[in-house]
Amino acid sequence: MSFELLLEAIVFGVLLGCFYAAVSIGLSVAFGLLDVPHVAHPAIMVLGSYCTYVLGRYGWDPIVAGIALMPLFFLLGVAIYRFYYESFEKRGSDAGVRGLAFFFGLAFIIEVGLILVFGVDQRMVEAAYIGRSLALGEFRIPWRMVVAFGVALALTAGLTIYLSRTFTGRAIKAVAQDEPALRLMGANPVRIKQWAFGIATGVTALAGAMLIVVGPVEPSLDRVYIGRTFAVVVLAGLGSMTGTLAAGLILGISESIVLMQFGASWAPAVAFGLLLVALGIRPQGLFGR
Amino acid sequence: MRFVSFILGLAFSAAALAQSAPVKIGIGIAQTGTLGGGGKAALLALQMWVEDVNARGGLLGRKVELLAYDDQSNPATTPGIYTKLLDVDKVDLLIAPYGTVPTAPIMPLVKQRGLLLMGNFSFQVNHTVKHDMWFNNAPWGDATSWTEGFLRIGQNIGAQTIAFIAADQEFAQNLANGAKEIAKKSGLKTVYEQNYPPATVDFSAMIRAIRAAKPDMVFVCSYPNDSVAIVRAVNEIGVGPTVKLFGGGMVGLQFTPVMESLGSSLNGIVNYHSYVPGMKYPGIEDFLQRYAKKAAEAKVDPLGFYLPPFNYAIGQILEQAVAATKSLDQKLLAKHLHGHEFNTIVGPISWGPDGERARPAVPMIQFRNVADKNVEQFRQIGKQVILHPPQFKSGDPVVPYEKARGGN
Amino acid sequence: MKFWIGMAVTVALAAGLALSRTNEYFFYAGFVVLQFVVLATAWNILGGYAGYVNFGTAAFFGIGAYTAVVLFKAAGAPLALQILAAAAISGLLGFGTGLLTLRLRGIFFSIATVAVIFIMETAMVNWRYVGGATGMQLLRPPVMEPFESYTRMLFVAMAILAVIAVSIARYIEVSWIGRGLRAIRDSEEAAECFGVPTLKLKLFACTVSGALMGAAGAAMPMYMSFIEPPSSFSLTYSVSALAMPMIGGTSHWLGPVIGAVLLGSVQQIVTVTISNEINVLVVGVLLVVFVVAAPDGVLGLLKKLRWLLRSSR
Amino acid sequence: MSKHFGGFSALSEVSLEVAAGERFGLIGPNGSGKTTLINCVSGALRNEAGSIVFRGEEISRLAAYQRTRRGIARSFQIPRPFHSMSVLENLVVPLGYVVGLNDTDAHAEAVRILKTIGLADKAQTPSNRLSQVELRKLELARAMAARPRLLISDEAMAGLAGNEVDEVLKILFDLNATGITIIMIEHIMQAVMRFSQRVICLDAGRIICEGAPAEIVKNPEVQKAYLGA
Repeated sequence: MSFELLLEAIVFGVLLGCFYAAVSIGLSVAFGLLDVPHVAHPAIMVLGSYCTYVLGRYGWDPIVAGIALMPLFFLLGVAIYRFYYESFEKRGSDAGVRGLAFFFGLAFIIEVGLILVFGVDQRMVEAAYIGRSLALGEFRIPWRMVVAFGVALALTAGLTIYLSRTFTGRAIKAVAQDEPALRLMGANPVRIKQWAFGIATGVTALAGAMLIVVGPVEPSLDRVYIGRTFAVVVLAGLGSMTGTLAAGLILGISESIVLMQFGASWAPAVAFGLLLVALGIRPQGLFGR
Repeated sequence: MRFVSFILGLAFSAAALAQSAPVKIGIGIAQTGTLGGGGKAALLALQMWVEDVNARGGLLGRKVELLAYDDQSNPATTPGIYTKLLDVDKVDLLIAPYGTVPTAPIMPLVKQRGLLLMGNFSFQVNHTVKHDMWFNNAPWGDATSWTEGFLRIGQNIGAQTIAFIAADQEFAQNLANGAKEIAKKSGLKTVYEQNYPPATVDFSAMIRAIRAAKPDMVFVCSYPNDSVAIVRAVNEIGVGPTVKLFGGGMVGLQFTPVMESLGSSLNGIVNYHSYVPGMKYPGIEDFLQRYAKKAAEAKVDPLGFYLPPFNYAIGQILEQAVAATKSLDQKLLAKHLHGHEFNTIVGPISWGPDGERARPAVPMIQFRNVADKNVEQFRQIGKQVILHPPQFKSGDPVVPYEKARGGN
Repeated sequence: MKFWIGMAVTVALAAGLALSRTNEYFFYAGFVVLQFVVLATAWNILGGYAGYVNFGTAAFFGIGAYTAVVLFKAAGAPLALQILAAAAISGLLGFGTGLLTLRLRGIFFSIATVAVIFIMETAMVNWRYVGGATGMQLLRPPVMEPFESYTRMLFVAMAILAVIAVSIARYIEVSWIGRGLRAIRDSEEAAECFGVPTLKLKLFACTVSGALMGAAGAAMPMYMSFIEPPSSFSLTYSVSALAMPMIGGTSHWLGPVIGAVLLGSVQQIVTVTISNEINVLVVGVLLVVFVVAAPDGVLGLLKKLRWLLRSSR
Repeated sequence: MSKHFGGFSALSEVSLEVAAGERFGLIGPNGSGKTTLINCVSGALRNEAGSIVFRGEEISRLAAYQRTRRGIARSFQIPRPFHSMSVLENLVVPLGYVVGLNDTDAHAEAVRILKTIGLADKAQTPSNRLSQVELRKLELARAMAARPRLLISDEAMAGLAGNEVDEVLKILFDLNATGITIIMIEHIMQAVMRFSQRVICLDAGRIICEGAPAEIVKNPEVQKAYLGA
């Protein structure tokens, strides 16, 4: 593979990687910090894409639609966590196994619900930055990737700063590390976790909007993203936000190089390969506690 | 697969048909998924034929009933659908799903149970199974009939090297492998070839690789969703100045919704088709007008050039065969179909021993000065210029592709 | 003893039905229900008894199917040999996944098994001999004597496989292996410290569970007379094989059988009457409802009912 | 032997000997490496350096269940019953896997052990319905069921009332009387001092003193370790 093709692959990989980070950061909070086995995270993201598509039909720009959907998805997140807490975490027992099955069932319900409403056809959105590319000499970088990169970067940075700088952000990190201690200090961990899960789901709406900007979406797309998001979160290390960006870039670049060198049929295995390697060697991830 | 049952009995002839049981024809056909655009139009044409044949007294004096299920363009569903059509709905005649990929899984089933299957725009789906009761309605036969037009146009304008992209599925692999052999035989050097999985969404990497390979021609074998993504990627990234000819086997660029949404980015592409305005067949104009009215009501593909005429032709062939043999016995019908030629609204149709067209004629067209967001423009002659075969030729190719595309 | 009579009756019933005049579609749908009995029972050996939630059922099922295809294409092997080979290969894959449990537990193990599905699928997509992503048509061999159609033979074969799977599950459950697995599920550290060879038992459970799933997959290519990676490795197999024991009840070998028959039949009826997607929706909804409302499944409900009846008298 | 987790060395060059049949006390502030030590001995953890010899056999390479079968049993600081099983069945696990009894003998033997430890009436109750002290007794009963030569009791009396402490102490004394060597880890000083023939004190992964209980109590190092400088 010639040098400039490799360079082009790396540039494309960086754009893709940052997008993967934004897609996974919601899961970093839900699973990394709150230990909620949120296997339905990619399905909720695809739901966000379809809501963006519906708003797009009324002329909304995808990014604006994504931002507008965030409060709605925040409430959805709060509701889901409330239901999950009442049915599983409160009872303690082997909540892990049942919780996992619950989220897997939820992912399937969302996926099939989308098929019933929208059919299995691919859906895409129209926007000024979709379809044209930025010409840098020989290189041509599609604008849709640049825009997704920008929004993703803002999203990841925003959430990282929110969690480390603001009061509620630190409370969320505290509840992740030592819930009993927090309880002794008079804070109600359930409400904090609920708020955190709401934010994680709200952020996922914007990630979903970016997903449909990057390319056409179909209901079963969430299955491939289960691998990618968990690969990023595990590689990053549980609860490490900055790690999510680094892990996303690693995944993006390696997938892009494999795509260029071996063709698209090997690309899906890259994420899962990385996931298995990360789980095997360093389950606590690169930056994990 | 939504149970879509269309029982159509016109009032004034109902009395004549009421007493005997209906002739049931079964089909699984894509209403959703990558082939959905074409499937909806094809099903509408079949329903038009059922209405017309019932108006003429049905088959053997019995009302015709069409049972259709949506196979979602997914091959995994068709065995289930056709077993249900045969064992639960107990249909009398079978029509194949639209497209090679959904049809492939049921070929062993119909061969083992010795059933007549009317093909529906599949490509070489019978070449391994070799079922002798298979009759394809498509205008193409083997790979040569499809690709020689494209390759000869390229060589006439001095092309020496060629690149191939093909989806990793039954249709694209059959076509691409055939095309590669013919290209080698006619002295073309392959500089790049790549198979991609059917679910691929982003083709920028492949288009960049083609740019780097600098081929004279690019032969693409793709299904509708991929075709749209490829045209978009070419629009975004461009294939480079050396490419004289781009296209060949891109399914989907014949569906009106796709042509409308791609619009001007289609310009310059040289691709196959089945029927375009300017090809004179007896009765096709009248059919297209009637079809356009019905399509508007059903909010389906308003032009109906690609699949509808050939699906209506399936009905015509069945009607003539059943009338001639006076029976619904599938073996008898098959024998009759092998021995005769049938006049249809897409010209005379007869088959070789493998059930593919005896005299194939696959038009290669080039999109010229197509405007955005305008469907009616495609009814005029100049938008899809026929470059091959000679008997329908209406113009010479505009080369190279970047110029014809008028792109950046 | 009652158990073995039940098993013998089941096989006799299946064979009798296959030779009777019943409509062909019954065998087409019945095959799928029996296949899920095998998958759910196999899943429960690892998931229910040992508490390791395996989301990778689709991987073992798919590998079993592809092993059968390779044997059929290369050597025209008969169905029985295909099933045995598929069980062996998938058992090997199960052993491999078992080694994962050395370092991974809970959700990490489950996510790793999802990874196994996609890696196996990508491997098959890139293996031209078995048709790659294109998939492959398979011509069924001529039908062997007593059966009128190949589907009926497959139906009886799957019934026998279901009986074997249930017998294995029952043997494990009542034997000391089952007690060891339950100890692992309750507390792996305590089990190890009280003499239970946890690694050996986990590997055993993974291998047996994988082998049975592979065997269930082996008959699939002949049943469909077509094989392609996306449908052979579909996540629907993983969720159904997980949902059925959860619905039926994971603590007893009868649980997965009830779940499979209940859910499997509802799926087949819904597919015929309404549409294919609804049947997947049914799986999702029932899984969530039972996991939340009835954690111990139908068996749990029955036990509570019996307890209420006894104490109210 | 020594054991470290990444950079942190939990145990550095600790060496000690316990005679057969001895009552041995192990004390030290939290985080001094007590539990790490017994986890290495019981096989839950692997020590990087050094060796563990039990009745003349090097066992640091063996898995925990193999060590249990050679006669090392332990109870857990936080009780870990097999919660889906009854109290009786909890004992049947070690009786089956360690002692190798068939089901009927195992059940009979389990009932006998439950009588000696005073849990006979709770035989059929599911183990997740037991009180704290009953759970502690179950831990000891399970350890006894493994017919150990060496029993490690890891804070079996933490958080118990005075009379309950005496009850557990009596059980441990009776076990020792049958020839079982016992290593006791406790923070309740008067219990350890009353029970142990010899005591060592661990602090920050090192043995800081060893000797009879009376000396240990007076030793300034021990007081400094516990009460801080």
